[in-house]
Amino acid sequence: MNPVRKRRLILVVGGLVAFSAAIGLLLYAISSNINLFYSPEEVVSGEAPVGKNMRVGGIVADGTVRRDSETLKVQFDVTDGIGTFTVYYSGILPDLFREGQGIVANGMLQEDGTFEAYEVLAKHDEEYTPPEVQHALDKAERMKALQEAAETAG
Amino acid sequence: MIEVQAQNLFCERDAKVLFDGLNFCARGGEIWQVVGPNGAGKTTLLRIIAGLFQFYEGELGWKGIERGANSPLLYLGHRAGLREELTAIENLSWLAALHDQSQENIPLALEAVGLAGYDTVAVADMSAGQKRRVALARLWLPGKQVWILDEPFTALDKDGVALIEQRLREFAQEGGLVIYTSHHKVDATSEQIMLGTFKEQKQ
Amino acid sequence: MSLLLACLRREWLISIRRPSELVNAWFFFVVVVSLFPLAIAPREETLQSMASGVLWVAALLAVLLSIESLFRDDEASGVLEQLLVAPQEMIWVVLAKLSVHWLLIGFPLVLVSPVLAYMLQLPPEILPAVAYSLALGTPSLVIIGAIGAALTVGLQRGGVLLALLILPLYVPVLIFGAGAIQRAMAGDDISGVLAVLGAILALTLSVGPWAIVQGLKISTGD
Amino acid sequence: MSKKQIDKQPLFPRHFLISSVLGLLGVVLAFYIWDVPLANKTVILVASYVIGWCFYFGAIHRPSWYWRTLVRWYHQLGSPQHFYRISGWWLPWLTLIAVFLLGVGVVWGLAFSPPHYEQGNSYRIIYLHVPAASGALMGYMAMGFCGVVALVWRLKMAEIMIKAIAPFGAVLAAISLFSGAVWGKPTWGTYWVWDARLTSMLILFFLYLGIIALQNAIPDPRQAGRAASLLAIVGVVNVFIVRYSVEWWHSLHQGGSMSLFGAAKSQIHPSMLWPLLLCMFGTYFLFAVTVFIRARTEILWRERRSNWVRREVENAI
Repeated sequence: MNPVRKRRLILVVGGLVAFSAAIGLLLYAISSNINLFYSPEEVVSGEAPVGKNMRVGGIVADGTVRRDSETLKVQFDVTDGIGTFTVYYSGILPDLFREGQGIVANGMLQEDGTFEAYEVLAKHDEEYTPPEVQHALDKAERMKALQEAAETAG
Repeated sequence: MIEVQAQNLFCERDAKVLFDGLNFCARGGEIWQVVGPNGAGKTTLLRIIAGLFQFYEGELGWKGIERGANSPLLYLGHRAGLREELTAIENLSWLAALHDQSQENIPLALEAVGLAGYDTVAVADMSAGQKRRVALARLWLPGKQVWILDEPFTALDKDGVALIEQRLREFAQEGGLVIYTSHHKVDATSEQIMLGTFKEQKQ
Repeated sequence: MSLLLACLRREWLISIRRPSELVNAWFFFVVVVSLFPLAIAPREETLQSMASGVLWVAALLAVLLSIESLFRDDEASGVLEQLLVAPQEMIWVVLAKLSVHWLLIGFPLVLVSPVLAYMLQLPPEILPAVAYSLALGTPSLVIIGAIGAALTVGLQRGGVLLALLILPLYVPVLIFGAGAIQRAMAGDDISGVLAVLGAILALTLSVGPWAIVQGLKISTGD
Repeated sequence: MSKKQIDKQPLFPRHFLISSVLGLLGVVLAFYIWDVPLANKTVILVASYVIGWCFYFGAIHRPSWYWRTLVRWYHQLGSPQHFYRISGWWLPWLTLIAVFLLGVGVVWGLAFSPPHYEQGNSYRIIYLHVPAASGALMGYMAMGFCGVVALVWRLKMAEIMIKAIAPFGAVLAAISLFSGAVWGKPTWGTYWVWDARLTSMLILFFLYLGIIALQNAIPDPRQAGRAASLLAIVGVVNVFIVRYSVEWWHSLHQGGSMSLFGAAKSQIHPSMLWPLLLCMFGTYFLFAVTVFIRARTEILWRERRSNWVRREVENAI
């Protein structure tokens, strides 16, 4: 093989090796959680580290929001249907914050499994529905739940 | 036999037509001088021939040499291509490695341009004429068939000019092709490309 | 291969015969980092919380400042033209330039970074993480910066333009580099973040030299 | 291929059968793997299968015609004069379409479509935000594509296109950033977070600025065009970061509500989707209009000494 071709081959092979190394490393990185983002399931199962800054995300569970009438303190439960944990926060919540709403919170997980947040942001979902439709959907869901309850009872 | 052929070359820079419909055919064994007033596009033409400038129209064909793989083309521009921090030998040996030329001839070449004994002097410490001589020492390194020289005689003294003229004639006699720009005619028989006759296109 | 060796040797000689540029870059890094404790209240937790950002931004700026001259003198002296006429692939010359530049600018930053990190009150067990993140990140900074330097070589006042072109592309390296230090401070495993830095490096290594060669060809008139 | 030879060939040659079976297998495979609603899947897969076969038949029966057409397109697209003529014909129609789509979409979206069940009326910013963001991304992708064409085939038109796209792309990126901030305050509770989607969008804006600056810094137009092409190609990495940041980083920004081939489930109610689609396509057409206008001006400037431009100008006067 003449030297020019050989040099070119080295270049091409080197480029390909580097490129595949990039992909391999990226795959490895994705397999380890580099976002420091944890779902309620991971929080409850103990995967999330205690006492470290991290982000958690989930849905605010129905009927769990308790506000302090004197101060800005608030507590609520965050769930993803599998795990549930309590979040404590002191500050002004965004307008969109309500029960059943997705949120992202920054803060620290405590020893007792609760989460001390220093920031709570409302994550609005990618569903865009007008109120009547949402109302109808809710109604349908309730009907379905009732039906299922009736079936299991019956 | 080497041959470079230009057909209908057209080039325009900074909204000015440098040349239009330029034709020439230069063969090995000839010395070609590109002449024209300042700003006529002499350097641009040399850069086009050397493959450094692609924004032109028309045909430029090479015969007898293969461009690319082991280019037998030597180009010396306005700027000598020497780093001031390095000595003459370091500069030349790197350029030789770049051009697949052997390193053995470098001391001889330096001797030929009268720079023997300047081994440890950085180019920065040389005079303008000496710097030009270092660059021109590459004419004594073998392995090239076409020389493209942009103002090779600037900053040279009388002896230097005579030396280079002599070298150019030798090279042409060996079958090499020289294309250079200068106001100085090397040889009575050398061919000329006249530039600067093309004004703005007619309104 | 002899060409690569010749190029490495040449770049090395040129750089060490003009030590002021090297020393400028090193001192820039050291001085900028040591200015921060003076500008803010040097309490331990404040310093610790901003140490990762300060170290990385200073390293990034030091590389950016030094990269501007990577091709400048070669262009001014006509060496770039010689490269374009030469039969050899330019990429070897570019690779040699990048390696020597990193060795003389990037690597000293890596070496001195643990000391600076200690000055910023980072606990000693974090110092390896600082060095690792800079060691993996600064080569990418050099390569990406060289793309911009190749595109702006020969332009007047190329420096500001270079910063405008290159700083956005530096952001991923900055985020993950500083992220590695932050995670190490939180006591987390940093292998994932280092893997991302490695991936960025591998990607820039595979594509960067080609882009640099194209950039040089474009800016020398091709 | 003469008439006789075609007649001699069997109606269904063996390679036809083989590739037909392979194609059907591919369709079946895609049918099971691809996770989108059945109706969308069926339409897209069957349509692409049929279109593929049309091309295939065309290519084996009249190969030279296909090749000639390709070559002709290449030359026509590459010629500024031709582009000038064609774009002059298209421009009024594109403008009309853009005005119509944007007019209907904006009025429908802002006045007639129902409010959001949670966000009330503030969600209406999507009719500005989403078209601007997607326009900015598509614009950058187009620049990257033109960059490859400009560097590989050295087409002058591709360089001109990059120069024409960059300013409006930057404007769209700025609009999407600004409208996103205005929207973020009532919904998330903050104007700005250093979140992956937002940050990468900001970088996109900076890249646009960088390309414009580079183009203005280099005096020679051809050289400037090629330099900008290279920078555009290098920056395309960022478009992918923007696109997938939501999935990679669990960012605060919500995920994509729709995708080109229909998302897994319809996440936007039709009463909101239609005006949004109208606005998006209106923005694309508006983008095309501005790109055409800028490209035409640039062509006139670059070719100002040629005869056809002189004739155009004389006609115009």
